[in-house]
Amino acid sequence: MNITTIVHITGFALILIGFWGMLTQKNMIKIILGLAIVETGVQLVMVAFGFIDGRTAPILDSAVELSKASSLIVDPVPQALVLTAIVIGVAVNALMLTFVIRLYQQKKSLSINDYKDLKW
Amino acid sequence: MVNPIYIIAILLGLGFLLPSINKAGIKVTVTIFFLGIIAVTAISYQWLSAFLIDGQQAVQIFTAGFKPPMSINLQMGLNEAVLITLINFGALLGAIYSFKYFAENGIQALVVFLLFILGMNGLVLTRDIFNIFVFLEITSIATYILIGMDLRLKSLSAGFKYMIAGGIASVFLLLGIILIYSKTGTLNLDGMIAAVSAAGSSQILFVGVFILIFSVVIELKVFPANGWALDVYEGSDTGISAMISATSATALLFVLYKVLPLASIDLTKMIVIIGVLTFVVSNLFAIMQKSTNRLLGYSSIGQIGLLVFVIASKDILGDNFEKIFFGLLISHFLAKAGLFWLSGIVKAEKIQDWVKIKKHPILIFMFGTFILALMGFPPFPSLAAKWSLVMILAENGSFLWISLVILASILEVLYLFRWFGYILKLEDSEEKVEKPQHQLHPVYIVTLLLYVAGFYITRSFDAGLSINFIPLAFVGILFLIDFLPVYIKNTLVMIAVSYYGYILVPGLDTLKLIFALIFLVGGILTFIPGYSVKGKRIGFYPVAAMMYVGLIGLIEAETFFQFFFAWEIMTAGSYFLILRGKRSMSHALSYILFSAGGAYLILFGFALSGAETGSILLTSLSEVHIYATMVFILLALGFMTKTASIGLHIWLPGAHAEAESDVSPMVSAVLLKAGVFGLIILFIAMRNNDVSNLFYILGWVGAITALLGNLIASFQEDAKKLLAYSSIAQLGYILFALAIMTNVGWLAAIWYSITHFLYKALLFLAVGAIVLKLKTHKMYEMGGLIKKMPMSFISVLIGIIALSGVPPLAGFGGKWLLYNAFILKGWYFQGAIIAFSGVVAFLYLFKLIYSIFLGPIKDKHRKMTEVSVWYLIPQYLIIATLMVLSSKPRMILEKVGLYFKEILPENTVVWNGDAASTFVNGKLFGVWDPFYIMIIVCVMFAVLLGFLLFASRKATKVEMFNIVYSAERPESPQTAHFSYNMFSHYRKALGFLVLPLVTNFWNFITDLFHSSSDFFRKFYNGNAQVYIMHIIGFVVFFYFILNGGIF
Amino acid sequence: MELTLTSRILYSLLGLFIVFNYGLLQSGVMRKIVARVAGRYGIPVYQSYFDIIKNLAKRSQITHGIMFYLGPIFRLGGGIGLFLFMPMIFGSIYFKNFSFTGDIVLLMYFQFFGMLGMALGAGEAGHPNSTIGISRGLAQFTTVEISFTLAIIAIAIQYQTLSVYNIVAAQQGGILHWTLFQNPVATLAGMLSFLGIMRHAPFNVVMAPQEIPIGPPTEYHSTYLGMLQSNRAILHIVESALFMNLFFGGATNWIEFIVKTFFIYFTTVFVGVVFPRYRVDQSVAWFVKVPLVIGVLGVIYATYIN
Amino acid sequence: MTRMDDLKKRTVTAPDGEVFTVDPMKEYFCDKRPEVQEPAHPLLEKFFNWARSNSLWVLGWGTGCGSIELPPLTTPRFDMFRYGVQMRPTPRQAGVFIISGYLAVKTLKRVIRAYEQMQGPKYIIALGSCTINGGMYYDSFNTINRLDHYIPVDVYITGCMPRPEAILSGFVELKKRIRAGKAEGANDYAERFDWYKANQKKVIKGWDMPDYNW
Repeated sequence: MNITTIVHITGFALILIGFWGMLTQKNMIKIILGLAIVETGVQLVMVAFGFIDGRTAPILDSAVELSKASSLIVDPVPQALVLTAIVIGVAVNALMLTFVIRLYQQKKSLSINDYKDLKW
Repeated sequence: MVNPIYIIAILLGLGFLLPSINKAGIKVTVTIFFLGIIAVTAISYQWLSAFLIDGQQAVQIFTAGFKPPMSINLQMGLNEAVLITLINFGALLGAIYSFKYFAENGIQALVVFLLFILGMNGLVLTRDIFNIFVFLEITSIATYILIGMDLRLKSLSAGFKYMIAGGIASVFLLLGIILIYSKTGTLNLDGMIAAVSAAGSSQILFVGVFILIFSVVIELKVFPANGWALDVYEGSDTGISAMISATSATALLFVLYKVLPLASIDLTKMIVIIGVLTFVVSNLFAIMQKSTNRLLGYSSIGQIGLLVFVIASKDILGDNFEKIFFGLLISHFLAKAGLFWLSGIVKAEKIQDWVKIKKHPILIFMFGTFILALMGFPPFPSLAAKWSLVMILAENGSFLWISLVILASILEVLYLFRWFGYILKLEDSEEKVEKPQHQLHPVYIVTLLLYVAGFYITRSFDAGLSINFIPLAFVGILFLIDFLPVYIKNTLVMIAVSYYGYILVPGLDTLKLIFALIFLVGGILTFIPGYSVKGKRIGFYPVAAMMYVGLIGLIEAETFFQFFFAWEIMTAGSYFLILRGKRSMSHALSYILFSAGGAYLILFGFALSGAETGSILLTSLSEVHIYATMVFILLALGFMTKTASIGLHIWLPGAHAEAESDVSPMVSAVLLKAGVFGLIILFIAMRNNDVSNLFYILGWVGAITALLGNLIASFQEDAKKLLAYSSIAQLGYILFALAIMTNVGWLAAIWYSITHFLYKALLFLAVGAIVLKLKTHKMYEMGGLIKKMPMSFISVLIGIIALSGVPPLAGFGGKWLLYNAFILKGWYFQGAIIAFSGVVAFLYLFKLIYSIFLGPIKDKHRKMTEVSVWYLIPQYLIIATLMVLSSKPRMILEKVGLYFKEILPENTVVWNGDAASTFVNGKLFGVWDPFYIMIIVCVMFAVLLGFLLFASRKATKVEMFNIVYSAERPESPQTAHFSYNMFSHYRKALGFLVLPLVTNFWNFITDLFHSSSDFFRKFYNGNAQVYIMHIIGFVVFFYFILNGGIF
Repeated sequence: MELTLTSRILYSLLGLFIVFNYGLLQSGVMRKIVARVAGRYGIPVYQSYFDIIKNLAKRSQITHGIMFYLGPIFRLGGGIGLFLFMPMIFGSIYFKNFSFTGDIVLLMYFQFFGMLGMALGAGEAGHPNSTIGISRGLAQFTTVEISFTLAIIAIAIQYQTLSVYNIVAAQQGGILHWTLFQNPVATLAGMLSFLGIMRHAPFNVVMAPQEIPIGPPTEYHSTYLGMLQSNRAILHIVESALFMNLFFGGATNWIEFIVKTFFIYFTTVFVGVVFPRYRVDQSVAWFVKVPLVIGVLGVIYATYIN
Repeated sequence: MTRMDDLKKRTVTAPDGEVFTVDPMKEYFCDKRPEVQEPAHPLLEKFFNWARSNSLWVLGWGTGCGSIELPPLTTPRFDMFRYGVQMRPTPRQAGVFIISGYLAVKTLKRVIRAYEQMQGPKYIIALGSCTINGGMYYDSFNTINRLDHYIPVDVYITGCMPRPEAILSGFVELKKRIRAGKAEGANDYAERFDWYKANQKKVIKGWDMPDYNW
């Protein structure tokens, strides 16, 4: 079992755990955390897909010789994607938390079950 | 050409700059904000015109100086140009509309809105899959923020649900992207598509594509993963909802369009199913919905479902895909944005509360425009698009999809028109509508755009080129001059109808001439009473003219599309006309439901025919053979909804009875003939297509319609309902006569069409005027009016004699022709039913004239005077015509007989002088000499009248209570008026025939839909977690289905 | 040889005169027969003449309005019209009247001419009992027409014509050529409806004398009533003649005419004295049961057996 | 509204909102007085009277106890039809009115109405002693004693009760009077209308009908 597989498994496990959390927890903050865990899992999976055994991070500094860079570093694209995804994920999570705060201010409850006024 | 990259640059740059510009003052900021949006709109419009006018080719724009896959590339083609123009212009209007909302939230809102526009533009333009993710997130986050600025609880909770759903979707998207990337090694869409098709089967790729496409589909809010979306539509500010429904949905649809080539055939098929399912289910759920914005949400989702279906069926639709897609999209885009904006202006929580715009004709006009555009009525873009869609689906044999689309469309008709009915017909509300100008202007603009787009898009279809828009333009002008007083508009309309007739009539053959005359003369005659109305009669003339435009369009129609176009115009016009009656809300609704259902059946029938023969001409129906039975049934049913044959008749009585006094003759005497005309066209075309069994069935249907119509009419207490049921029966005769398919049978049908037009117009005008004056429909509340309204009495007398078929008036001609026809045809038992129902007519005719005019007069009518002269003029014109036709029917019938001789050579009528006769094997069969009969009857009548007048010259004229009442006197006029339940004994004996089985059946159907709607919509129980489960379950479910290889 | 219009009119009036007097006498004879059945001496056979003269000689009159006049006019017009449109004597150019202007359909619908007028006149009288009578009469008549129509259809199938004159022509040449023997089922259906058309018991609740003092003509008196009585005399004969023409081979001379119409009309009197009266809903229900079925059988008989 | 209020003036509202009064007594009934109807030319009148006498249509209404004697007239034993006498259910068509026995004031009112609704020439046969002098009810508070104070009588048939044979003989008597041109009760009623009316109004309390019921 190589490192990629382990990361893959971990990533998918995190996704599942996150979904489990989103589906079972009533507390909205926990649901957000669940989503965060899912995102982390996805990010792990992405990194794992880009990883090539025995290569280094795609940072062009002194450790990497520029001319051979493409054969020394791992695939840089997933890494870039992950960076973007992390940024966006953080932003979304922060925004969600502000929503939760606002909701809490109005109804003094964090339970998702208390916000069912809109339905049918 | 401005590089589209500048669109992104401008928006992004402004977004960052605005906060610093703000120091120069809010006015400057706002100016720059709008200038920015205008600039991007201008850029996109510049591209659009370049593509449309200069025929420019699509261009690729590369960023950072590299070619893909090393860099991100944008593509600007015609589709993209149309979409970003739409989006930017929509966003501009949205910004104007929501300006106040933004102002409350400060400069941030403006920034966020710019980012929102940026995201959507990016989604449309980019060809890089990861870039799609980024732009999607930008759009989403901007949307979240825009929603979250509204601090109401429902807005926040909806926003929260949206975010969770959006979060899951974006997770899926990421996962999909990386899975595909891992196999294809590129993020560029074109590269990916090429790689995926080259890669062959790979589980990872399969999962990646699946999950990618499903994440886009989830963002598009398809059923069942869309509970959150409804909450968003309901909870957030209407300005934002409008943007979500219109602009961002547009961008997302295009994303789906772009990524769908990745999908396998099975997956595409699944998207097709999901699209249709969404369309059907959303509309089903919507019918129980009372909350305005949520209803609009359901409607949005339904429309988007339809668009998803269209996108997924791209391969089938071929060249027409773009037109269909844009036709539907633009209708949805403009109408839904308009509706949401309108909803924000009206501020009505429940759809019933919309009644407060009752006094605002402009708002109503715009609302009507929007719902008609949504449903695909002419002249809006969606009509031609839906038409082409169904045509092409039929060519591919996708009958299930057609049926489902039709079903959902009917449901859509139900809730949108019910809503419209509420607006016009519910009790007035005290609430005032504020009309902020900055919010209204965008709505005006989208309304206008809908018409413009309708014109251009309809004409962009091959079928649409032949549509004559000039009469419609006239209707438009009438809308514009609606502020003028009645007599000007009335004169104008009558002149227009006459002039149109003057142009039209010379070129017509006998058949079309007769129907053109019915429509045109009917139009003029029924407009005359309009002079009696004082004031402006807002809204009447445009819709009445619309109906007549549709009717005349039917005459002129050569192709399926022309016919359907005219049919829909007529339906819409007559619906609005009927809706004008005081208590006509539910009746107008059932009218439009049946009419729309009928129209869709006609559409389906035409589509099948077109699919088989490949021709668009009405005459090509004769070449249909494989689908002959099917086409015939569909078209016949469609037309029979208009002629109100039994089973499809329940809309008629209420609609005709509750319409305004001068509208009743329009819809009863004139409009019903449109169905007859359709049937005639159909029968002529398909007479040799091996459908004779169906004619036989139709004959029975006609006979039963006639019998039951007359029986039910006999038990009515409402004068206009009585006439309405009588119309049903008369149309039953016509259907029966047509189905006989012999020369004399068709003569009977034509003769009935003409005479029914005359005497029913006469009766409805006379009775309508009286109803108007007495302010009651109930016959037992009338009575004794002969002394107050002798002129009306003579009209009704002539009308009922003509209708009953008593010689010497014209009605007898119909009976004689019909007897000859059915006996010669050998339809003895149907004929006996027809004969019996003809006799039953005496019951209600007597009841009508007795209850209204004879018997004792009621106290409150003692000072009654004759009805308005404007109602009498058309009546006496009709009487004169009836008299001439009664004595000289040869004038018309001989020509008609000759015209039909080529089509139907059997059983012709031979004319000898004024006498008509039929022959069997050279031997005389029947004979009828109307002129002689008229003379004999008149002479006899004159002699006897003279004798009696002489003999009783000294008679004392007595009053109403000078009757022998068992040596007593009646208590009051009411007790001496035997009218209520006049034929109770008849009901006792034959009442089993008139049990309301059909009504119960349709009630059952509507109840079924409503209760299932109410039951299944509980699916969206408001719990965000359940929604999460829906999303995950949706993905997992379809994954397993797809993986299990069911498709 | 064709008659000129003037002589046709004159011969028609002569025929009308014969029919009118025959009708008056016949009703007297029928009443005499009924009286004798009851063991009474009975009314003079010429009583109808007294009654009509007396009614015409009434000194005072009232009127309820112009439609009140139209009742008797339409009624008598209906009777005379039916006479004019019917060939009375087969083979006679003098007494075929104006039957060439129409066929059996015209006769069927001309029956309604009088009914409609009477209905309107009685309505104008403003008496609720008149209207009740009318509503009963119309209701009953609708169902009476069913079996009549079916019988006519059967005849039309059989003789391939709707023209009454031709129908009679087809029945010439011996008693077995009559519709009565050619299609007994249709004849039965027709005769059952004849009972209803003649409105004798059991179908005379329309004019129930004690319940709704004689129904439609409650308010009619003097000249009006005289005209109604004249019509009744004519109509009975003309209706009988219609059935004679349709089912019993027509008549080639006035003697045959009188004998046949007498017996045809006598059937209704015979049934009338034997059976009690139906309520209107009962008679309506009866007509859509028994005669309807017989009529249908008659049509089937005409279609398949002949 | 009770039975008594039926004919009172009332205010009604027309459908168009106009308010006006209705006076049923004036507007529901014709208020013309009866007129003397001159006989036709004597010769013609003789012929008419011959026909009239042979066609006596009796209003089928028993006003008092004597009406029990009328039904036997239709039986084979007495058979009034052979004299041309027939029953009519409606006064409009009837020419002969048989006042059968005592006449209560309540019935008198209806008798007047029915009589006035018959068309002239019209005849009245008064049956039984009570119509002549009140008979055994001579001192009753609610029967009249002498019929011809209220309506013109052509033939009185005495007895309590007269047998059907007597009634037949009364018919024969009436026929004679008609043929002799003496049965002009209707004209008498018109000539002395005020006198008859005054007598009627004297006994009938709460007069609630027009003076002459057409």
